[in-house]
Amino acid sequence: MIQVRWHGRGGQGAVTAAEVLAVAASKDGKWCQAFPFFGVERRGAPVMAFTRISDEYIRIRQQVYKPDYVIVLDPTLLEVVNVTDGLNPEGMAIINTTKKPDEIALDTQAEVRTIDATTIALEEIGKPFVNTPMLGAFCGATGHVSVESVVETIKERYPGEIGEKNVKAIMRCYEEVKK
Amino acid sequence: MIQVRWHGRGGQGAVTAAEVLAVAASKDGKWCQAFPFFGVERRGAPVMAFTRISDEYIRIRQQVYKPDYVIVLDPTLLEVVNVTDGLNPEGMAIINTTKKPDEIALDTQAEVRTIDATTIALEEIGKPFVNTPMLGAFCGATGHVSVESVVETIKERYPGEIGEKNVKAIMRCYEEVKK
Amino acid sequence: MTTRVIEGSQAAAHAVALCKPKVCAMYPITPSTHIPEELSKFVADGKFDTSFIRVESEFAAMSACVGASATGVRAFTATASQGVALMHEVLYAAAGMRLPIVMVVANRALSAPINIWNDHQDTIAERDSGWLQLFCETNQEVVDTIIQAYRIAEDERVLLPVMVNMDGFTLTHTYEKVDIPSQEEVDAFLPEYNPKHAYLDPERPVTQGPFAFPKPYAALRIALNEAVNNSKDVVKEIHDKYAEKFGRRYGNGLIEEYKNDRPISIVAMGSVCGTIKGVVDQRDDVGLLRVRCYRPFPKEEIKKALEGKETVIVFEKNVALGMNSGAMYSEIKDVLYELEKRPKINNVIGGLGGTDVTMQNINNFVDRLKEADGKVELLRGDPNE
Amino acid sequence: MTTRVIEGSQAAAHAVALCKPKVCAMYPITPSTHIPEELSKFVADGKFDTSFIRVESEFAAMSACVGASATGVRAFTATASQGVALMHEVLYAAAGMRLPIVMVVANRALSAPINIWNDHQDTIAERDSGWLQLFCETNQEVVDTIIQAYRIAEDERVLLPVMVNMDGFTLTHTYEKVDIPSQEEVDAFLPEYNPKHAYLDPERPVTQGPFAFPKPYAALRIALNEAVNNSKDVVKEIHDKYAEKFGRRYGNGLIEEYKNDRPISIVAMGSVCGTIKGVVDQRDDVGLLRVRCYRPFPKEEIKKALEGKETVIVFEKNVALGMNSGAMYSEIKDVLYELEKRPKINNVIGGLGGTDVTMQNINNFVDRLKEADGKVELLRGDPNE
Amino acid sequence: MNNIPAPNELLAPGHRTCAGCGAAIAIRQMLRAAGKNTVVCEATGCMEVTSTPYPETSWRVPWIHVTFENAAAVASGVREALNRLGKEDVNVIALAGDGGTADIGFQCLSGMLERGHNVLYVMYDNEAYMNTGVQRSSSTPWGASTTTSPAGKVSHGKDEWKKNVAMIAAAHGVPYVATASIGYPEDFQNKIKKALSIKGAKFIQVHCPCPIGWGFDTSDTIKYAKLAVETGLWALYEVENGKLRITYKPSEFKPVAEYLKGQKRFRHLKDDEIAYIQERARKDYEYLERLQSL
Amino acid sequence: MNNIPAPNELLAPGHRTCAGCGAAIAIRQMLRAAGKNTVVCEATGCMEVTSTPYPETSWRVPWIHVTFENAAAVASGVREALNRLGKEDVNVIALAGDGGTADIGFQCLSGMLERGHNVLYVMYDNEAYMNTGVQRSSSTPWGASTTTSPAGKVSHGKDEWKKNVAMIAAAHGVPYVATASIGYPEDFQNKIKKALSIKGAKFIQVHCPCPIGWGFDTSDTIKYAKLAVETGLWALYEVENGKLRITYKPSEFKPVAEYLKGQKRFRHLKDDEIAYIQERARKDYEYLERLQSL
Amino acid sequence: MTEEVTTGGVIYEPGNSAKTKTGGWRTFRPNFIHDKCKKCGICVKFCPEGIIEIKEEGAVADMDYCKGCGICVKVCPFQAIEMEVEKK
Amino acid sequence: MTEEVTTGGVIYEPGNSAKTKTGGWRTFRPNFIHDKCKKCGICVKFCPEGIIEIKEEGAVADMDYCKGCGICVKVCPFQAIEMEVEKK
Ligand SMILES: Cc1ncc(C[n+]2csc(CCOP(=O)(O)OP(=O)(O)O)c2C)c(N)n1
Ligand SMILES: Cc1ncc(C[n+]2csc(CCOP(=O)(O)OP(=O)(O)O)c2C)c(N)n1
Ligand code: SF4
Ligand code: SF4
Ligand code: SF4
Ligand code: SF4
Repeated sequence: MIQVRWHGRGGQGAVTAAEVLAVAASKDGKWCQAFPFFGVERRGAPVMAFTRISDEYIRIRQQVYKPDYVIVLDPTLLEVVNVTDGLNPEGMAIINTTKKPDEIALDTQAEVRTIDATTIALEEIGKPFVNTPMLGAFCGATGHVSVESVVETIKERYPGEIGEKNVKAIMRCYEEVKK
Repeated sequence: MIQVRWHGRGGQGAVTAAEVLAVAASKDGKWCQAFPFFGVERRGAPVMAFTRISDEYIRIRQQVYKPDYVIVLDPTLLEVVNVTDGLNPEGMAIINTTKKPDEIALDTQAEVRTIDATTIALEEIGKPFVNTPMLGAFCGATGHVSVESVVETIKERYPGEIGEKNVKAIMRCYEEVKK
Repeated sequence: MTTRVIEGSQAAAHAVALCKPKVCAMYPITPSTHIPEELSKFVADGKFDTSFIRVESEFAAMSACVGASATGVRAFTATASQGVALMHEVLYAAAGMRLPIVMVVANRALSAPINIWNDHQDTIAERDSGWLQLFCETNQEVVDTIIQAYRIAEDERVLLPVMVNMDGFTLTHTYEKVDIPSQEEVDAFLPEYNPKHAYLDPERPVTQGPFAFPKPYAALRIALNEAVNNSKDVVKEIHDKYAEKFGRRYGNGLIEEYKNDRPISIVAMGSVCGTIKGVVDQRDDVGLLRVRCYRPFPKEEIKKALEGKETVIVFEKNVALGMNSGAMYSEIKDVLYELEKRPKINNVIGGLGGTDVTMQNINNFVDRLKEADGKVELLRGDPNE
Repeated sequence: MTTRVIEGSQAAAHAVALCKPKVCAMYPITPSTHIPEELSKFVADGKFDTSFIRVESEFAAMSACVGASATGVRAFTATASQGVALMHEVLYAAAGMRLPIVMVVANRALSAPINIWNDHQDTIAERDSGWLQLFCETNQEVVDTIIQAYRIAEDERVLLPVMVNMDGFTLTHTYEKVDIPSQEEVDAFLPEYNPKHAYLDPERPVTQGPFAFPKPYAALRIALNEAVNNSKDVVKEIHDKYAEKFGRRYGNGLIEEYKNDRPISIVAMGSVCGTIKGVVDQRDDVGLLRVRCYRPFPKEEIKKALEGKETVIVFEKNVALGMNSGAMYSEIKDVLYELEKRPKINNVIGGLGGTDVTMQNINNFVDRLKEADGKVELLRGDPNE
Repeated sequence: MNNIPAPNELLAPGHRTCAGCGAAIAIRQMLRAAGKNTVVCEATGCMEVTSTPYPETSWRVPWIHVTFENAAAVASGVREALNRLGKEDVNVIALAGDGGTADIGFQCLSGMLERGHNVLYVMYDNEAYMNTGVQRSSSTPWGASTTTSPAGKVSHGKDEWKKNVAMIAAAHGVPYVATASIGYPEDFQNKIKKALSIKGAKFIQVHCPCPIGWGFDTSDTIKYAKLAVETGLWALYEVENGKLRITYKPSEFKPVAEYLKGQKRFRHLKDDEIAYIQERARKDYEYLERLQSL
Repeated sequence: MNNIPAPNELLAPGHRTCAGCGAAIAIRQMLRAAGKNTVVCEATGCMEVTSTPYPETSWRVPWIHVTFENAAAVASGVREALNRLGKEDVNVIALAGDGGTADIGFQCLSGMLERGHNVLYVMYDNEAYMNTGVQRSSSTPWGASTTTSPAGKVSHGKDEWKKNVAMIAAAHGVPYVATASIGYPEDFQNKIKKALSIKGAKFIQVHCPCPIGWGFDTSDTIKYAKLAVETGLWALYEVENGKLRITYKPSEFKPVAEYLKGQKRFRHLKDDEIAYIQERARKDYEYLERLQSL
Repeated sequence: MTEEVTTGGVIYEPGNSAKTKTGGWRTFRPNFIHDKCKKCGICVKFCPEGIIEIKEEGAVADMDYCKGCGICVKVCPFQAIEMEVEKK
Repeated sequence: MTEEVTTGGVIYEPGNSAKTKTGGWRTFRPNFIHDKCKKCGICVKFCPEGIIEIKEEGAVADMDYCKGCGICVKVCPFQAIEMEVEKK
């Protein structure tokens, strides 16, 4: 079982991303769970969401304390939240930022990858919606979920042009994160 | 312990009579309890109330099924209520009516006494309030409670002229019932 | 002190007035109504100086009591049945906010169908709420318990609301001799309420009733649980102090044993205990354990009182639907579970919706159940049943 | 049948729509709100044909459900916490009137302090009400249980309202795979509601919810008690029928045993059972007894499942204040009281106000308590506690 | 001869109301106007307790009672269910006393009015909680002595003016609101019929004296009903789609003292208090007439 | 420099309202006018949840919360207790959102108004249940899409017109009722001060846009507050002892479309629906002016 | 009073309260003087029990239920009803 | 978060939410251009956080708390505030 933690701000779609990842994993034939950190956060406040993915049926319901992956949608969060808290040293942090991994000294032994998803989103979607692009980054960086399933899920959910634009952003992140 | 059951109609003051009897008994140095039959009766409907009097502390709280005395405030009740139900054969029924005991065939082995309390009340009080006069009848017929205590209680409760009138009615019933 | 032959509701009203609550918020409901009526008379005649709020519902009554108590004054209400039920949400809040409100409940059955007579379903349904619950047997006890209740509630080891339970009609509408203490006596026993933890005052702006995240919530519930547990000793202690001053005791304040040295013990609450005592006086095989303090449940005391019994019969006036028994039956079994030698234990549910419970009934069920174990009976209300 | 990765609330909403209640009266409250929201979407898009009453409170929600059910149609509502509490009075009335309403409760802690997360205090407080209570472990079970609930409720041997309990957030806000049956499948399983006992119709004027004197009141309560008892077999039977048709079972419908052949048994309800199963899979000394049907309490089944255990640990998410334990702890002790050889029994109260219950927590308390007897612990919500 | 007692009545005899009960008259008049194609949802109160002592009922129309405070919410559910069953033509009447309406049931009423269910709410106004023994409700008139607002050494009875439930209901913007009195059965029954002919939420407040609670002889129920109107203390009007119309105005107002004097609940009032009531009654009626002219 | 952040504010910063929250502005403006000699009794809702995450509080005045529906009843108890303690001069403000006022708290409000406690009730009207995620309240405007009245294939959003809570409060006959808007702080604050200077039960309904629930940019909160008034959809008035006075009337009304268009909750509305709103707004304002002339 | 009860306490017999003869509550009884009766029906409207019918001979009350309130006496415009003490 | 709790959850420290710096929520920040500021105080009235003060140099916001809603920018009649992307 792998456990993913999403960091975003209220309104940025971290919960949706966690959910889409679960749906996509399910399309890959896996079992999955996705849930928010159950807060009372308002628009703008830091929020978290989680995805669990496994080949086996997932019974447990506890919260995620030791994520294998951490995905950060908003670079400004790095200053207010300890995003690598509990992160599996064998795991990975994937950060949306213009900076290089070594420019953002994170307190973790895990690998850190960065990607400028905001720019990609602005270019492809026309708006700074980074939650779906970061799904591409996760697929590219980890291979735990196929990008095809993510794309399929996004197309089902946002049919038409808006979906296509998202898919483009996802694919760009998917490719770019590998570099 | 003696148990008294009062029959009247909603609004005729059976509950008050039961209570005054308890207060008077207490003045005689006895223990007492008085309570209504806990109904939802409306004005005009037949109602019941009870008094328990004893030399000992009264613990029990059950209803009265086998009264030693039954007091009926309104003769018209005889047709709609079985007023002697459960009456102790050694006990007594005291009925406010113009009739003689043998004119009102009651289904009981207990003694039956009658008294025209309505006329006495109209003459002494000026209104057909029979509940207090019947207290006098009870004292006169049974001697379980002293008429002095009843009189004292009534005077405390209705100071002034109205109390005096009531006392007169009580005393007349007290005397007359003995005959 | 004066002795009067007085209705239970009137006796309760006198006791309340002696405690001088500054705010009374009440709504009429049978059979508790004579209490606000009597208090209204006191107020109308200038004999009782309180803010009497004639609220639009029991929900509002309890809410206004919470507001008043949170402002630092003594608050009172009385209700019954549907009124208790309508307060449900606020009852939990009042306990969680640790407000020492006192409420008299004239216990009555719950709808449906609607019925105005006595049983204990209304407050049994609130047994988890954090309110202390004291059940009275007589109107004298009602008076004494109301006065004790404020002192218990306001004790700094407690700071919890207290329900004084009196049986609807059987006590509220029954006239009997009651000693009413004097104002001076009560003043000496019950000092003014002077809260430290919670009062609304612009001179010291506090926040009451905040939002709590999981961990502080759990911590507050744990603290509440402890306060309820601790209150047991306080109930006992204040009962003792009261007994010293006023000369009346009800067992040890938590439970009362009446000839409970017999092989069979009936466990019961409220006014029916009087009738049970009548039966106990008649026979020599059965004694009574009266639970006066139902919340907190005096587990150790009950265990001790029932240890070594052959048979225990729990008589109660409620049904825990889905358990096919009364609520206290499970609780007594819980308490006795740890005993090496468990008594046989049976349950009789009676007095539902005001059905009468007679000495005959009690004699009969004792005879039926003295050899039985694990039996549950529901009485239909026939006096000879 | 379609399989979807879906939020628990959405899954519940789908199941409800499949049951075609004609009246839905709902009021928003976290964490149940997504259910009315999802149903509102169905209605706005013409996909669900119901009268959706956007009531002014949960009190009104349950009242409108009572009105609708008494008129002879299927009624639905969903709520949580303070919403359940505000319904309290009407819940008792609905059961007493024998109306087969189905309600989903997204279990949540009760105020004060206010807290929006999961525990079971809200519905535990309604355990005497006459409502059946089914606790779900997964969102799949929620779907299956809602569909079963209407059939149970409407069964002529039952005619009682049913609560389907799902843990707030832990289930309501969690996305996972769920099989949603087709309309045809559900239609075949759940016939239209066609009441004989109670419907308001000028063609056959009946009186519902009358006033009852003591004896008929007692008789009606006794009948109600019997109906609740009888419903146990119906819950089981309908669970079996559903399993036959849809291929999914939850133990025997009343309790589920998971590797419960070990010396220690944890007794618990709701979604935490998933995490407990995780622990059970890791060690070999402990098994799980999950109570699915909490009301009626399946006493015989539980007794059988726990007979011969060395140690029983009752884990629960509520505090019965004044008992210094959870409510189910006493109930399990009640059930085991009759056993010749009683297991040691302990109580862990955890998950209050949404504090997380981790595998670590469970391992720890099993280790702490396996030799203990009569211990009660309250967890503070530390993941390593 | 017919074996059914009072065969034309939808409220059968044998009910346990007090002799001379005004509320019983109100319900009879109401049912006559509504007819048998009607479901009644009633709140707890005198009329409920006295009409359904299980296993007896006085109701010859389908009837339901749940709690004291939820008649309007129950009626909302009944209405919607009937509609779903294709019984849109059945009348649904929610029925409660002044306590069940103006106080404890007020929120359910307000919600029902706001949502606009096709329900007629009838408030029978006997101006106190009678069932529990004459306690003050918000609809009790100023100065009336009740068991919770007793006249006493430092009290002159109720402190607040009678709550204006009909105008509050009208402020909800429902299509039809009216006041009525059992002393004017035609007026009342016309209003019931009109209300039932209009779709949406409707409200009628009918004034019905109570001999027990008000303290007058059982034979004077109608006398006091009429006096309330003739003194201008109780105005008969309707508000249709926001437009107010006084349906009956006495040609000349009698002094309020005529209404007050025979009633025990008012007998403690002093002259200046009666004058206060007189003055307020005059002003309120004038205001009503100004609203009518709007 | 002062170490206390925002020392003149009675609502301290650090509260967790959304960026651009109109209700937070309302409370700040209210507290400025009321001053620190004030106790606030608040209902559950956005403002309560965001301002008191234990062990933190944003309140610098004494504050209490009990349940969602009982702010007015709690305030009644607080008021009476303060009076008994000789603190008659302390202001008591009951505070709730539109849901906590117009729906679930309506009965407690009505009871408090009827009894006439010396309390000011402030309803901050963000026109939906925001705390639970934008569900319809009775104060939601006609046609607005919310999560429980979503626009959809067969739905145009909310079916009922906005409940007129201020006029319903006025029908209770209390000495002071007013409407206000955060876009007009002087008007609002004058009303708060006036209300607090009058003894008895008072009611003020203040309109405060919610960027999240209504769907507009966080910076436009005041723009929409003003547009509501400028289009005549939200009228500013007061009712003092029954006498209504419009306190601010725009010299010319803007078309309602200007108000509706930028908001997500209205974006599904078709032209005829907008025309319906326009017409109704015009009529309602006219009626108000007629009442003013009464 | 029977202890057999219906499910949920539903009462299926509309108007069966007519079993209970409230006439027993009466202490006074109305005497309808048919000579004076104009059959105007006014008393019918105001009787709380709903038990006055206009028959050929004039207004008639079902004395099984009449509680003797006296309203009919007061409302009759033609003094066609008089109150008498119930003679039993 | 501490587990020591006060009796009944009472909070005794008025306004202690100021411990929580909501400035971290911001993605845009208002830039107060003091040259243009007329100290009219309008922004003060409309800031939801209550953190704008008029100082000698002009209006100043406490950026520890500013959530960056942008209301002040829109209400300033003198364009004395501008919105910028938060640079971190
Ligand atoms: C929640 C609740 N509170 C109180 C009661 C008690 N109660 C029943 S009826 C009633 C008075 C009814 O008054 P009203 O509505 O004016 O009707 P009336 O009795 O005058 O006909 C009261 C207080 C109750 N049944 N339920
Ligand atoms: C009895 C009860 N029902 C429902 C809720 C859930 N709830 C809390 S706040 C809220 C919405 C509040 O809406 P409103 O009063 O308009 O204030 P806002 O959140 O918009 O500020 C709801 C539905 C509750 N706390 N208690
Ligand atoms: S949802 Fe609206 S009202 Fe609530 S905090 Fe956010 S902006 Fe304010
Ligand atoms: S009111 Fe008089 S005249 Fe008219 S029908 Fe009745 S008895 Fe006859
Ligand atoms: S006396 Fe009363 S009950 Fe009898 S007929 Fe006349 S009006 Fe009817
Ligand atoms: S609104 Fe503009 S000019 Fe006025 S004080 Fe604020 S920044 Fe300065």
